Amino acid sequence: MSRQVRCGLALVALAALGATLVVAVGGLEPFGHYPGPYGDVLAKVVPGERHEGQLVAATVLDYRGFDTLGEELILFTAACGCVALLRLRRRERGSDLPAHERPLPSFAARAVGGALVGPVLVLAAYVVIHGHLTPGGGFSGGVIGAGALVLAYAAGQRVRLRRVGSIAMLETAEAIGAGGFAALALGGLLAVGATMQNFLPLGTSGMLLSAGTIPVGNLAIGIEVAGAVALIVAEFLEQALLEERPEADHSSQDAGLDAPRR
Amino acid sequence: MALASLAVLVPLGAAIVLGGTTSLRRRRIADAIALAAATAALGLCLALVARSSDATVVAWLGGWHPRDGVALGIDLVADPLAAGLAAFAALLTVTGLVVALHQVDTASHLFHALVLLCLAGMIGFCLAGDLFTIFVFFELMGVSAYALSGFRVAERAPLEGALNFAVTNSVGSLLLLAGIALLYGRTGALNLAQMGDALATRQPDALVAVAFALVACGFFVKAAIVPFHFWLADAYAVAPTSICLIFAGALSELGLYGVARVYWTVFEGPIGAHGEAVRDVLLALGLLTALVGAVMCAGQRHLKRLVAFATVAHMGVLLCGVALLDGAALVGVAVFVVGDGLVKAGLFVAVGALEDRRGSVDEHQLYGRGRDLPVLGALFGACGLALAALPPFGPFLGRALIEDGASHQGLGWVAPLLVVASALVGGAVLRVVRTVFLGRGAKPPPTHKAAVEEAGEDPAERERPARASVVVALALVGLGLVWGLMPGLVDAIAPSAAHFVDRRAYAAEVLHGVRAGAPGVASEGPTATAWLYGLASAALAAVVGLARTVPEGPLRELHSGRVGDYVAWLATGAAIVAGLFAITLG
Amino acid sequence: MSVLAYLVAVWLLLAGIYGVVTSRHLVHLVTCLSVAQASTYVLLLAIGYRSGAQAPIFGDIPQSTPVVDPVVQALTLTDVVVSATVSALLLAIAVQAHKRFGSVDPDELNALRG
Amino acid sequence: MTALQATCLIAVAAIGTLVVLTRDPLRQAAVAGIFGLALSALFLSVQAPDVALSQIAIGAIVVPVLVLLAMAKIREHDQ
Repeated sequence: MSRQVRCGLALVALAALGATLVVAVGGLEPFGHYPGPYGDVLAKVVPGERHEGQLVAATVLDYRGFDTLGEELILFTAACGCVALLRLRRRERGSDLPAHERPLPSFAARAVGGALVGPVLVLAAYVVIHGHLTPGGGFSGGVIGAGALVLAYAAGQRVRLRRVGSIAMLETAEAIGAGGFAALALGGLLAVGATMQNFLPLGTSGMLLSAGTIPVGNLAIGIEVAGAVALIVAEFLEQALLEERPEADHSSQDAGLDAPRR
Repeated sequence: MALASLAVLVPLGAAIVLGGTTSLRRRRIADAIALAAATAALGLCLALVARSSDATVVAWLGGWHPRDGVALGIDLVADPLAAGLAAFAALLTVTGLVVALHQVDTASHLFHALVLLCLAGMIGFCLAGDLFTIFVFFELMGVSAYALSGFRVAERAPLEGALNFAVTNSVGSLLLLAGIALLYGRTGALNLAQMGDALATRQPDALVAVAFALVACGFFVKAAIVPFHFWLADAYAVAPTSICLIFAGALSELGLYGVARVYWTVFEGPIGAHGEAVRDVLLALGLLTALVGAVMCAGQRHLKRLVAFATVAHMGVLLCGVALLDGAALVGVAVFVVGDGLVKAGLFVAVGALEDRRGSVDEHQLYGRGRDLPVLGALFGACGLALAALPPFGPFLGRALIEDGASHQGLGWVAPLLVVASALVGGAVLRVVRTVFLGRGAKPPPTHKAAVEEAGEDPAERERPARASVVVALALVGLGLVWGLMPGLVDAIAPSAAHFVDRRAYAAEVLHGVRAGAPGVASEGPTATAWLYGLASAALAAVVGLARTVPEGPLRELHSGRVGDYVAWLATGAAIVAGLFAITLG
Repeated sequence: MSVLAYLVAVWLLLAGIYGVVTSRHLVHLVTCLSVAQASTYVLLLAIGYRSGAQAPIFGDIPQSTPVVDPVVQALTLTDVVVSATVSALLLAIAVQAHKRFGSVDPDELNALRG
Repeated sequence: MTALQATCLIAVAAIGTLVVLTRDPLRQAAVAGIFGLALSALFLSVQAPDVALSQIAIGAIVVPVLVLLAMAKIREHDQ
């Protein structure tokens, strides 16, 4: 199909699809008139039953926690997938250049990066542990934490020398986070008989230690997201930082990967 | 209760362990953990099948039972068909992991982790009783499948295949999610049963019709229904063999399962009264898919693409079965999924074994070079006949029940078209037997001689894994053949299928815990006409097998390998389906 | 006015898909896909909105206050993550594809014709 | 619908269109970052602070950074 034909076909198809969609959304309630009942029922029962005023956190981590488990696993999958898809370069790690030839980040970059890591981590921790009280939570805090980890990674004295260790560390961190959330789901099954059911004391609404499993789940998600996002960014960063090896090196590396596969 | 969530959590947990320990290089440990987890998941799913044959198993996660018909949380629902499909996916995953035992490049434990994540996604997808949870697990199996199909990153084609796969399926998921959002706006619910109850009280309007179209199109992309199918051959032909067999045997079928599940729990109420319009649209798509897939299959000389297009063709046959919208045809669909899935999986493994031995999957390059591989040749022959629906084996039984279902609705003309489709597919495989394993027929012009090399320096080194694959392929194909001969199979599935299509019973069980009695269903084996059709398609396949590659004409040009074209076709298909549903139902 | 939000969602979906179809650069394609994905966020949040209602967080507000639907927000949160992961995976493929055959024009990648 | 919401919606639609029409990936990454911010503003205006936070983190920071890193790799290759 030539580009013109394709664009024409797409325009006609999208116009037709758009027309049907416009007719369809005409059948929705007017904007601003959410009819319920799902959200309204949750708004009624959550504060009393879960000692939790942050309805979104309660929905994400308890009532619809299984979705979140799936979502975290998708993130985990993406991290595994990025590592797998970008893995050609991993063979070169730490073996292609002797340590003293590796370019180091400038002192200023290291100093600024290093100085920022601490405050950013504190902010991430704050957002995570208040996730059941205020907007934010495991996901937002985790992404901020990933920022701290990437800073630490980028400012690290010998980026490439430490790479093997830090990648493994990030992988372990994301696995611990995801495993923690799965363990929470399993904990409900073992302790009270239903997967994902709360099995921790509920405490007083509005306190830092309240709402049972919800803050624990936030913590697990925070660790997982921080590890996974940092891992993905680190893999891309490494791609961007590594300059091309000479061709000869290239081919030997390819030979390594082109080994028979079944 | 615990079984359903454990069936998802076990592979997930193992995947997390494997994904977190990729710095460990002990390959055998990864193999052992992955195999153990997949086998455990298989056992749990089989236990669910057994448990649910008495009464549907409903598990409310978090212990949030519905109140006054309003679901607070998420439920996992296992009925025999859903649990059976999950078990089938787990069985193929175990097989895939066995085939992968000899795969060299697994990038530490990443390969195993991704396979288990895909399995968890498939099981969760089968068992979810909540539309958004279905979406989440649909994405989980999708994302892991993208990564797996592009796993051989050192080569060019896998990257392109993975790219086409990921982009088209992501657009499909968008349509699915847009449909879910529309339904949520109408019903204020995400639980399938609750949505069905909320919709059943009103006449269908444009919103319901378009929502159904969007949800169906989202699933059609995964199920590779024409014109949503273009990505499939690209992705399946480049994935490692161990993954191909899971994809071709289970992943595509799950897309159609999604359509069936959502139709019979959510839409049957409002749309069921206008079932004929829906049936005609779906049937047209199914026949188109069967014929396009079959013609493309018969025109392939790349063996993996050949099997991939066979998958497309048979997804069309399955969609015809679902399109009839009744329980009797659904029995045929269930039988066909397993019988055909096993044979296709076995055929993929056999192609992989041939690739291992001869270093090529090109029919012309392989011409006559399979003469000393009698076992593989016989295996290909058996697959060809089975795919052509030779009675009384597995794929025949399924297709025959679908054909009988169509005839019952006065659609006698469907069966001959399905015969043509199966005959082209089976004939293509039989043609490979003739050229590659017998070396008969016109010799192809010697092209690309340079590319023809024995793969690997040491033939003996390649022998052992190839032999292991042949054993696996024999087992798969054998099972697929025997499947149709199991006594009482149809009688066992018929009540489950009748239950699957009963929306009211589903809603009562899920929302109110009311156990429905097992419906008494009179089930019948295939009619004499269906036997004749089966014999006819096998004979026709033999004729096709003698012919040269069937030219597929302009169809081939459409399969351009360009993702922009594919998405344009996807949008066209979605516009047509949505438009037709909006006009006929709205 | 009452359907403006829904129309914006439809528009983003169509524009994003159009961008994907016509894209000449894989990275451009990925970003267009994320525009299409944004349409579902807008649609979901618009459906769950209630005029004059508060955010669904009972911290400083009494529990009788009307709040917007927390469920669509939970769904959108999940959706945001899912979309981002798909983007990351596609970008990884784009980088690798470029390394392998030096092109990022999806129309020039055609090892898979027919 | 408040004026703020209407403004945000129209801005989102316009900037989204601009993202698609910006053919140079580097410039597009910048526009996409602004698009992410506009979406966050819209989410805040419909009382969804949780989603707005996530959207800022993902749509305006993580994804554009990944795009820039990918482009850095791709451009280095081209030179």
